[in-house]
This record gives sequence, C-alpha cells and structure tokens, in this order.
Amino acid sequence: MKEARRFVTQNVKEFVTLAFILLIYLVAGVLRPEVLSGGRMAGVVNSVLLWTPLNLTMALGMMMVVIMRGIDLSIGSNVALSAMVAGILFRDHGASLWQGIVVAVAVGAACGMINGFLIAYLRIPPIIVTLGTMNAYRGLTFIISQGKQVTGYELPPGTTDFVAEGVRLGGVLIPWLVVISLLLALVFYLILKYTHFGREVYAVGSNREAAYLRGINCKKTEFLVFTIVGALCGITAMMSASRFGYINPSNTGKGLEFVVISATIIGGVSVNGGKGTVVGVLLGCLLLGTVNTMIANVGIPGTVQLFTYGLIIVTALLVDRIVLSLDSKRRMAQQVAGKEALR
Amino acid sequence: MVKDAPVVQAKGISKSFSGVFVLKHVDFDIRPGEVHALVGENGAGKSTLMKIISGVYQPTEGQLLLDGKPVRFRDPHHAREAGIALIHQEPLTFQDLNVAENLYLGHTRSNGKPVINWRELHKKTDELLNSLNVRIRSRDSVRGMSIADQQMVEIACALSQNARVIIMDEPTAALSHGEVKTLFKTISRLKEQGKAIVFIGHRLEEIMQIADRLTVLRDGERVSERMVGEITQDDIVRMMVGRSFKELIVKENVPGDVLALETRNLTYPGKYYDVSLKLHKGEIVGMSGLVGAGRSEFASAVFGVEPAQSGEIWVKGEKVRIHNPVDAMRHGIAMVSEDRSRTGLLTAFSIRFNMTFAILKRVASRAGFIRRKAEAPLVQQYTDYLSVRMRDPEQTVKELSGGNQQKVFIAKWLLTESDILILDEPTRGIDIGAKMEIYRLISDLAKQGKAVLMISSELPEILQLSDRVYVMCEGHVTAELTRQDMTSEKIMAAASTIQGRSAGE
Amino acid sequence: MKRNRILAIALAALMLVTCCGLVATVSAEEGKIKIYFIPKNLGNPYFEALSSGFKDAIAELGEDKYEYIFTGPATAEATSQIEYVEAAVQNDADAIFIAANSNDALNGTFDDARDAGVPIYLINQDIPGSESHRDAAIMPVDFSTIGKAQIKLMAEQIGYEGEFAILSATTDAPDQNTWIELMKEVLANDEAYSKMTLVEVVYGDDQPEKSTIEMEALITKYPNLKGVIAPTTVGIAAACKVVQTRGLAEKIRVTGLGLPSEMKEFVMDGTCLGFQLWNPPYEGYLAVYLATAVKGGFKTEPGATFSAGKLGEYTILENGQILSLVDPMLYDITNIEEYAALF
Amino acid sequence: MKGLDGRSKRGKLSAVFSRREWVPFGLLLATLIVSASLSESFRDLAYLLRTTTRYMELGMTALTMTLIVSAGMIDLSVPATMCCSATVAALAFHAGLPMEAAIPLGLLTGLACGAVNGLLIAYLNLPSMIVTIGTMSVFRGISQIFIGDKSLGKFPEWFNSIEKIPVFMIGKARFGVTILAFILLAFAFYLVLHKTGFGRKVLAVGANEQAAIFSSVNTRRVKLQLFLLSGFVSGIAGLLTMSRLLLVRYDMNLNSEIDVVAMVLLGGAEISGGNGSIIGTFIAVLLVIVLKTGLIVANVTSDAQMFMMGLILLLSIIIPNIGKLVQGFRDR
Repeated sequence: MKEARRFVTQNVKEFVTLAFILLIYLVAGVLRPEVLSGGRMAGVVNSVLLWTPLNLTMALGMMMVVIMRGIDLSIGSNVALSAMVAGILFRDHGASLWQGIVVAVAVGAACGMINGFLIAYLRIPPIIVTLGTMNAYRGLTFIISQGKQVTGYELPPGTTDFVAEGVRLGGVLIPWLVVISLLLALVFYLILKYTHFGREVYAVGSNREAAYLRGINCKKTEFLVFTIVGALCGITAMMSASRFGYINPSNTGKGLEFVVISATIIGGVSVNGGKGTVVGVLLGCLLLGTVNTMIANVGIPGTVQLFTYGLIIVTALLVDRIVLSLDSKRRMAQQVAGKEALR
Repeated sequence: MVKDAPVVQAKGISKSFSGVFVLKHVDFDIRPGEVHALVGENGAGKSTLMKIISGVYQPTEGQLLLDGKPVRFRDPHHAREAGIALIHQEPLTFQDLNVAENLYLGHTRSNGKPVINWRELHKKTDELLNSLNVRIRSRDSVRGMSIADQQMVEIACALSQNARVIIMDEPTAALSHGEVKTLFKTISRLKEQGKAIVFIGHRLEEIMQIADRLTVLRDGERVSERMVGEITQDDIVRMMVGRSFKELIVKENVPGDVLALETRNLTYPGKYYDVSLKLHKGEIVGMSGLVGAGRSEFASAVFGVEPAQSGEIWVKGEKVRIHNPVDAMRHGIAMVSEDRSRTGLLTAFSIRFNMTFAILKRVASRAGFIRRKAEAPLVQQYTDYLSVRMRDPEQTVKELSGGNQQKVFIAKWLLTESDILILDEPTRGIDIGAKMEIYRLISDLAKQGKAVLMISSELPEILQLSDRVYVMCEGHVTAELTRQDMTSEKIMAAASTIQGRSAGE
Repeated sequence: MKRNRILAIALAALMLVTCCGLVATVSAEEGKIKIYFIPKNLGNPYFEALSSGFKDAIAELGEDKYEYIFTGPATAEATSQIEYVEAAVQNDADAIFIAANSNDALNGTFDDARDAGVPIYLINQDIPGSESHRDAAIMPVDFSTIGKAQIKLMAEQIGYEGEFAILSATTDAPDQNTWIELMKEVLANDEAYSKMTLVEVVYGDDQPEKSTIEMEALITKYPNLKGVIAPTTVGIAAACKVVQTRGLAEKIRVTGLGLPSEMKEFVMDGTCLGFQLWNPPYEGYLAVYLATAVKGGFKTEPGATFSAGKLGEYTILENGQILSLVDPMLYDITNIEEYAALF
Repeated sequence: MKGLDGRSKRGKLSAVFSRREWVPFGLLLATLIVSASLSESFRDLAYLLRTTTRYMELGMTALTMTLIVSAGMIDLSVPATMCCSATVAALAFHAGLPMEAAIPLGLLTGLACGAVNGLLIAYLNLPSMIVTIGTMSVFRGISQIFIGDKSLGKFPEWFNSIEKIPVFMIGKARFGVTILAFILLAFAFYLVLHKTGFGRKVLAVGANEQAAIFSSVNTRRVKLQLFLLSGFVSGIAGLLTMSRLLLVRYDMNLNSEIDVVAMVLLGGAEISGGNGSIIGTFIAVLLVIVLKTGLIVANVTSDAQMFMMGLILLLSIIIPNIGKLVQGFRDR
C-alpha cells in the first residue's frame, strides 16, 4: 500500500490533470448528452487527436526548457521559418517530401542554436533572446516568402497522407501524425529518463551549482536543449503543412508559443526548475485539446476559449503551489519531530 | 594508526582577500586512515584553507602537494576528480532527483554507454548506502530528507567518485545527537577503509571523541598540530583564544538597571524553546553558543522578521506585539543581521542609498520625496562618527572593504536612533583593525545608554565586551553568567551540553 | 567601461544606417502616378491575386508612368492600417486603394487623407455606414446576387434536398452576414429549396485551425449532413481539406467562395464539384484605369463612366460603387487549371 | 578635482556620461538622421507628431512596466488589461450608464485586474511571468465573451479623439493632449522611481528582496501596489486607445505585450531587476516610434520592420555589455 501511496503523492499533478479531462467529458455529457453517444464520440476523439500532434511535439521541447528554468517565445516564428524554407524548396525547386523534412529540421535546429548560443554561452536571459528572435524569425519568414503563401497543390504528394491515413485502433483511425508525435513523446520519455543528457537537464534545472560541482557541462547541456527545441520546430513545421495543407507566412505557427507554454505548465512542469514528466505534458496537451474540441462540439460560443485557457493556467499554478506548500509543511513537521526527540 | 605518507600536503599556504591576509604560511597534512580535526574561532581561516585544498580558491602563496607531487586545482570539479571532496555545511543536492541520480549524475558518462543502466546503478547505490549502514534507499527522492540524510547522500556521492580525502565543514552543526552518533560511526568506518578525513568543528568534546590529530588555527596562522591524545580541552581553548584582549578593548559603559528589553519563554518548536532574557539600558549582553543553537532565529523573532510561535516580548516594561520589522522599529529595536551581503546591504547601490534606506520616512518630505538636503548631513555625520574610509557617499558599497561595509551596515541601523540594538556576528569576516574600531563603537554606544544584545561565536569578544552573557545550546538557554564568573571554559561547557548531557553523546 | 559605451553607440548607429539604406530602395520620383494598394494583411493569397491585376494594367499602360506600392500590416487588426494610409498620404500618393479591416475605425484617417487631396478608394468591399468617408468603392461583384448564386449552386450539388450547414468567417464579418441573410430569405420563400434545411451556421474566424475544428464538429454533430457552404476562402479550403482527409467527398458536398489556386487540388480530385468567386485581378486592373482617369481630370460622381482597357466601360453607381462583375463566376473542372495559374 | 559640494567634479561629469541611457539615445539620434535623409516627409513635424500620438498609450504602460521590471518582475497582461477596461466602460455606456460614469468603471476594472495579478504574485508568491501569461488570456477572454468579434463604438462626441485636442500648435503640427500626458507621466514616474522612498523600495525589492525584508520593507505590499498601479495606468491607456479608435474590439493591441517589454529593455533596464531607468524607457519609446514611422514612410514592408525590431532588441543588449558577456563566456 505504501508503494501505491508514494506513487500517487509523487505524481499528484498528473492525476489532477487527468481529473480535469474526465471532468470536462462529464460536464459535456451533462450539457449535451448526445455528444458522448457512439458516433459523435469517435468524431470528438478524432479532432482531439488531430489537435494534439503539433502542440505535443513542441511541448516536449518546451518542457526541457522550463525544467532548466528558461522559456522560449520564438518557437512559433521558428516553425513558420522552417516551414517556409521547405515550402519554397517544394514550390520552386521540386524538392521531395523527405528532402523538405530534412531541410525544415536543419533550419529549425539552426535557429535553435542561435537561441542556445546567446542564452548558454553569452548568458543573456532567455526571455530577452527569444523575444528578439521571435520577431526576427517571423520577419525573415515574410521576407523570404515575399508575402506569398505555399498552397496545397504546391506541396509534394503524400504530405497530407500523414493526416488521412493511419493506424486503425478499435474503430477509431489514429492518423500517422498522431502516431509520430506519440513516438516522439516515447523517445523523449526514454531520453529524459535513461540517458545522461536527459538526467543532466533535470540536474542543471534543479541545482546548477551542484551540477557544476559534479562535472556536468551546464552550458553545453543548455545549448543542446535549445538546439533540440529548434529541431522539434522543424518537425512541427512539416506537421503543420500536412495538417492545414498550406504554409502561410503570417498564419503558420501563430500563437503557438502561448498554447505550448500553457500545456507545459498545466502538465505539471514546475516553473522553478527540476521537475516535469512527459506523461504530465501529454496530459496537459490532451486537456487543452479536449477543451478546444468540446467548446466547438457542445456549441459553446468560440469566444469562451481564450477565457478557459487563462483560467486553466492560473488553476494549474495554484494546484502547483498547494502541492508545494503541503510538501514543505510535511518536511517542517518532520524536522521539528527530529528536534523534539532531543528534549 | 600507522603513520604512512600524507595524501595531501599544504605547504606555506597564504591567502589574501583585497589586501587582508586571511591565511599566513599555513602547513597542513592529510594522511589516509586518519581523522584530522581543524579548529579555530570564526574567521580564523578554517574554511578558507579547506576551500583552497578543495579547489574553490587559488592560494596567493604556497603549494599543494598530492601524493608528494605539486598540483594546482582549476576548480572544485578538478579537485573531485583528484579524489578530494568537500562536504558543505548546507548539502548541495538535487532536491527533485533520487539518491542514485544525486550520486552518479555527471560522471555516469565514464562508462561509455550513452544509456544509463538504472538497475545496476540502484544496486551499486544501495550497496554503498548499506556499507554506510544508513536507512536511506537508492530510490528515495531527496526532497523530503533531513539535513543529516542529505549529508549522507553527499558523502556517498564523494565515495562513489572514489574520493580518497573527505573534508567535512561543520557537519554536526544541524544534527541531533542521534544523527551525530551515526555520523561518527560512518567516519570511523571510512577511516578503517583508509580514507583521509578532515573534520572542521567547534564542539571540542566531539573532536576529542572522533579525531586522531588536531590543528589549531588562530588569525590565519597555524598555532599548533598535536595528536588528540596528548592534549586536553582546556589546552585547545587556550590555544584557540590565546591573545588576551584586555589592553585592546576599552570598556567604559556602566550598565544601568532600567529594563530596556525582556523576553519571556519565547518558543518556536524546532528552533528555540522558552528563551527568557533581560536587557538593561547601557548594558552589553552577549549571546554565545554554537552554530545552529538558535540565536539568530531568536533575534529575528525579536525583530519581527519571523515572529515566535509563543511567549512574550516586553519593551521598557510594557508588553508589545511584534509581527514585522516595522513594529520592532516603532518600539525602538534595530537589528544588524548576520550575513550582510545576503540580508544586510544592497551592494549594487550607493552608500547614501544604503545608509538612509531604513529611515526613508525621516529623510522624505510629506509627499514622499527624498530631501537630499536632509540626507547628506546625516550620511556625513555617521560616516565621520564611524570613520568609514570612502571616496564619496555616491560610491557603490561593492567597492568598499569588508570592514567598511560592516560600518556602513551598522551606521544604517544607528540612523534609526533605536535604543535597543541587536548585533548578530558584528565582526565576522573582517580584519583585526576594523574589529577594534567596532568594539570601541559598541562600548561607546552602550555608554550613551543604548541596550546592546551582541550575538557572537568569538569567545574573546564575548568575554571582553559583555556585562552579562546568555549561552544557548540546541535552542535552550543553558547558562546565564555575570561578568565576574564568566570564563571561556564555562561558556564552552554550557555551549555544548544540555542539562548535563553533552551535545555529542 | 566608458570606451565600451562609445563603441556600442557607433556600432549600433552603423548597423542602423546599413539596414535602412539597404532596404529603402524606393525613392520619390517626380511625375509618376503613385498608386498605393493596402490589403487587409500581408501574406494573404487573395490580395496577392488582386495585386497581380494592378501589375497587369500597369504593364499595359507603361511601366515608367506608374509607381505601384503594395504594402500593409502583418496582422488584420481593425487599426493596423492607419499607419500605412498616413504614410501613403505623406508620400503624396495619387490614389490609395484599401481593403479596410473595419467599417468605421478608419473614417478619421480617410477624412485627413482626402483633405490633403489624396483620393481614397475602397477595393474588394465597401464600408457600409461610412460611405461618405471615401471617394468610391470597387466592388468585386453585385453582392445581392451572391446569396442567390451560392444557394443555387449548393442545391444543384445536393439535388435540392437534405441538410446543409454554413461555415462562415467571423461572427461580425459584414459581407458574409449579408450573404447569409440573403440565403435564408431565398430558402424561406423560394419553395424550390423547400426540401433543403439549414441546420447551423458556424464561424471559423477566417483562421485555418478554428475552421478545421468547426468543420469536424459539423460532421460529428450532423451524421446525415449533405452539404456545406463556406462563403470565405479560408473556410472553404479548410472544409475541403477535412472532407478530403476523411474521404467523405461523395457524402458531403462542399462549395462556397474560394481561390482557384487554393482549390485546384480539391476540384481536380472531385472533393469539390465547383465553387464561385469573382475575379480579383479584374478589380486591380480596373483600379489602375480609374486612378489614371482621375489623374486626367475624371470626376467620380454617380453616373460618370470611364473605360478600363480590355474590360470595357464602367459606370459609377448611385452609391459610388463600381461593379467589376455582375454575377459571380463559376470555377470547376473545366476552367480551374487556367485560373489557378493566374491567382 | 574636488567639486564644491565635496564630490569630485570629474565624478559628477563621468556619472552623467557613463550612464547606460546613452545606448538608446545614440540609437535614437542615428535613426532620426537616417530617416530624415531617406525621405523628406520625415522632416514634416505635423506627420511626425501624428504618428507619435498613436504610440502614447503603449508608451505610458511602458513607464509602469519599467517600475515592475525594476522590482524584478514582469507584467505580460498589460494590453489585455487595457482591452478589458475599455470593454467594461463601453459595455456600461451601452447599458445606459452616462459616459461620465462608465469611465471610472473602466479605471476600476483596470485596478481589479491589477489586484488579481498582485494577489497571485505578491501574496501567493507565484512567478510573475507565468501568472500574467494566464491572466492575459483571462482578461482578454472576458472582453471576447462580452463583445465577441463585434466592435462597440458610437460614444458621445466629447469622448471621441481626445488625442486630437491640441495643447499648442506649431504651424500645422498638433502637439496633442496624450503626448503631454505621456511626458507628464514620465516626469512623475521619474520622480517616483528615482526621487522617492517608494522608488528606492522598488529598486531594493528587485536587487535583493531578502535585504529589503530585513530593512523593514513590506515587500508584499510594494509588489501589490506596483501591480495596482500597472492595472490603473493600463486602464487609462485602454480608455485613451478606445477614444482614439472610436471603438473597442477584443483584439485591441493584440500581441503588443512584447513591444511594451522590448521598450523597457531597450531603455537599459535589466530583466533581473534592480536598475530600471525611466529616462531610458522614455528615450526607447521615442526610438521605437521613430524607427517604426521611419521604416513605414520609407515603404519598408512590415515584415522587414519586424525583423529589424528583433535584431535591434538583441543588439541593444549584446553590444553595451560585450565585456561582461565575453567574461561570462569564460567562466561556468
């Protein structure tokens, strides 16, 4: 029993998020019973699944940044720039889909490296660097595209198959896009749990002084994290092209950074570093995805979406604070007990 | 223990910070299978010496020898790789990771494989923890652990990097006596395994119990190095204290009998219990005790930063309620806190900014604007009174020496013209010359009728300056001595025993 | 430290000079007719198409006689165009053609411009309720015909019976709302459409992601939905994408107003049998002739006529509007390829 | 070289010259020269003042943001608060309340938004950036719920285009009321931050909160007061924007959270707190105006502008402390 109790206390955040998701389905069921009926449910699940890939992929990268007490506001613009470069290759140079993907990931990683160099080696606070590069990359996207968008038929064939085809699981079609993002989540779960680099991310986030003392190269780790986030932007760029069927300098990746930051915070990644799990982030994305889809399906006017996002972020912060204070009260009681024994 | 070749030798080590020599030509040998204790008053240079040996600082003069060969450590990690590990007073651990990770992160790369093999690491960690017979398990997360357990984690981490020398800086300060016993068992086990242990501590009976060899430092110089068996605690105290201050400190204050401050059974479970003391106008009352005895916590309760959970505070004969520093200041209480850079001064701002920061209401007009004309003379008056050496009041505090910074810090609180002054380690980490001036200032303030409560870990200060002294140990007031029957032995004894039971047992 | 300061200022100034010098290629040439076209926002393919019309006319009338500037804000907020109108006036433009983002936010700016002698023409839309603040408005087509034409096209595609829905732009979009009202009117009193029922009007806010979610919600909410009308280019593309991905082309017919280049993919593979639109390049082409005529003394009072090259004669209606087309054009398998190359 | 008042003359002069506000000032000068040479329209004062008027509201919020950044915090919910306050005022007016009553209601909403931020950040000590990212969506969400995509307008005549009321005219150029308000507010905040006790407490909270607590500063109250001030000024700015645009939409000043922070950083304030400078921000606001106007007039498309703004923000941080940064490069 003790083992189970310890498992629950350690992942209380994840359970709270899961509870939120079930709550929403419950509320929706009460408001619009037909939403949960057989056919409709498959549709709802499908749109939640389709909403998740882009945000989950980026949330994995944002999680690593937040664990290291950083922030990256430039991911939306980075996605747009990587997508546009690949788009121009498709449109003007007839590049194949795979060549496009490679180029997009390369461009994304390069932008990530610029962020990483300025933050890790020149020690400029992440909010300033990514604030600057956000505008710079978005501006660059417009410049290289001369305002023109890359439309659906200019994309190589098969781009949209990632959304159309997929794996059939119990009647519901899981598009390839979702499979890829879940695979990425698994890869990141393994990286963060089993590789040196993964644990060093937690170490540097938890206590940079102690990490340095143990010989961890904090700068290299931080640089690598921002580069990986950049590469993820490249992948998300191609996902966006496949999902929406076009690449537009002003729409692609617009507002992505705030949705992803919200999903990461809701997913229980602590803002003072050192804490955060892939499962939590996955649940955070599912929660926001459910909110999005439920609003459309239950017929609540779309105008409520922004408000609900904000409310969920603030609630997640409060839950995080309550968990923290309960934990520190327990620790204080323990210490006092220790000293009491002395008298 | 057989006397084989020392692992680490410090030869003629000197170290100066902005001109002030903290260490002068110190020799120090660390031999495998031996616990070498290092004692001395605060500011005698103990931790500076250890920081040099463990690569945190570079020596100004002198050399470090590792197995006889000269060596220079670039940084603490370089020293760790050479087998020298420093265990800090507040352990440096990853709160959110488990014990195995705290141990092996950073140097797990050495096994070449990119993936960490957790099963094997947890097994190795549990083996190591069992060898230290500690009840922590490898999978526990560090967040909930007591200081003692976290210390064990740091020691285990040092061992996992097969350290040959383990330096412990005041390890027993925050431990209960049960935890101290387990620590000593671990140390003796490490000794048998041939590790070299350096133990920095205050509690002499602990040192007599655990150490084989003992070096006494005073004012940055090595006074003596003897085997523990050959000397008694009194010899150590005499060596530690040594110089007498009689002719240096001019004490002219005459303690009055008007009660300025009285506390009755102030209690904060876990920090201090039933502390009752009296402080009269014109009197200097000392508060002595070891690190972690709860003196600073008590002071911050009187000053309202962290109010006590029960008990009463009386100022000038009537009961007062102090919830925050503003209440305290309203009742004429001021506190020169312990760590001036962390909780005292705003080093990035000018001397003028810092000095008038606690009395903004007085130098500001009704509308809140600072009247430079009112500010300048006050700053001038107090910098002259304390003879602060500075170019001009616009200079940032960072540019001043430690002694001058402390003077600015004290001036800041003198400006509040409070008549009850709490000084927490007023002379820590400053040169002898500045210390003398501050002693003269304290006795001068008492002469003017202020009531001074001086918390200090330096016995000579307490002995020379205070009219009465309260000694605290583990949160309890264990002795109240008047000036006549005040001796360092009595204070030391009271500081390390609680109602007849030695802190060490 | 001071030396460092002066170095900083010099470097920054130098960088700025190169930047501005490099970019500001446009210099004020005397004697040329200066035409400004300010779209709703940059990166919008629809306005790229319109701009190509300007260029065709200028090519015909002689490149050297004109200076054509196509510039505008990055995002389509109500007030982001003010700066560009004022800049155009400041550069003493001969004519400003603008697709306003709001019906009344720009009235003050238009008045200042016209006081300074710079004529203001709305293009691709009018500003209902503030007509007095502009000189004339080039309308893409007679809006009153759009409602009827759209509902007729839908009816033909679903055999004049069954459930259909409308995926519109923003709830407040003036054009779409007028068309929807017209559609409802026709549905109510023309009994040819008696067997057709409009189940719901949903709003995709002209955002690709939202439109996609709203379309998915429609499909799940109404299992036997037969058709969707999306009278907005972003909406129709998103709707077709969803239908194409889910392979529901036979079951649900999507039509509305779309851009040939965006819709080519869907028309070619049968997802969309046909859609309507007007001809944006015509509007651009016509605008240049209007500006040239006005420069030559033509007065834009109601009833006045002017010739527009290959498009023939145009007269200004009572309300100061010029219709570049009367009825919307039908784009389907027969002409999609030809027009997709144009815009 | 001893000055009269005992302070060395050289010290005083060098103090003036070594201040970090010279960086934005240098940039401002350079932009002015370049833009004026590029297009003569730039020399037309009337046009310049008209474009400046448009940025005055955001400029005011940049001033309060300087105080917040000086205290080591950040408030990303400023534009959302502006929008929420304006929406409430507009709704109240359309619900029948006279405009004279609706305006205070709007300001009250601004205060309320500030209070929400203040309580969460000061008394529950949650991190200010993440809290304001959350409250930003909440406040803007509120106005979106009530007015959706519609725009509320048709205000009484006296309320519309307050910024066009001239304080004085230089030929055709109109020196509007909002420009004067911005300058007065800047002067007031300069006094508050650099000349009052409260200002010193703000700087102290940013530099070392522990030291401030031990010097009997109620740091929680200071933080709450800062966010109330930010909410109030955002309310004023929101109402002025509504008056200028004659209407309010839920997307008022969407995505300009970052511009406000950029102005403060361009002004030389450090994001970690402790050294904000009102003069720096004042100059930085002018710099942003001249930059944006100059670029638009030179027909530089908005995308190139965005690229340059991002670049300038980065360079204005990297260049001045190249020394410190390179040193940072060497140690861990």
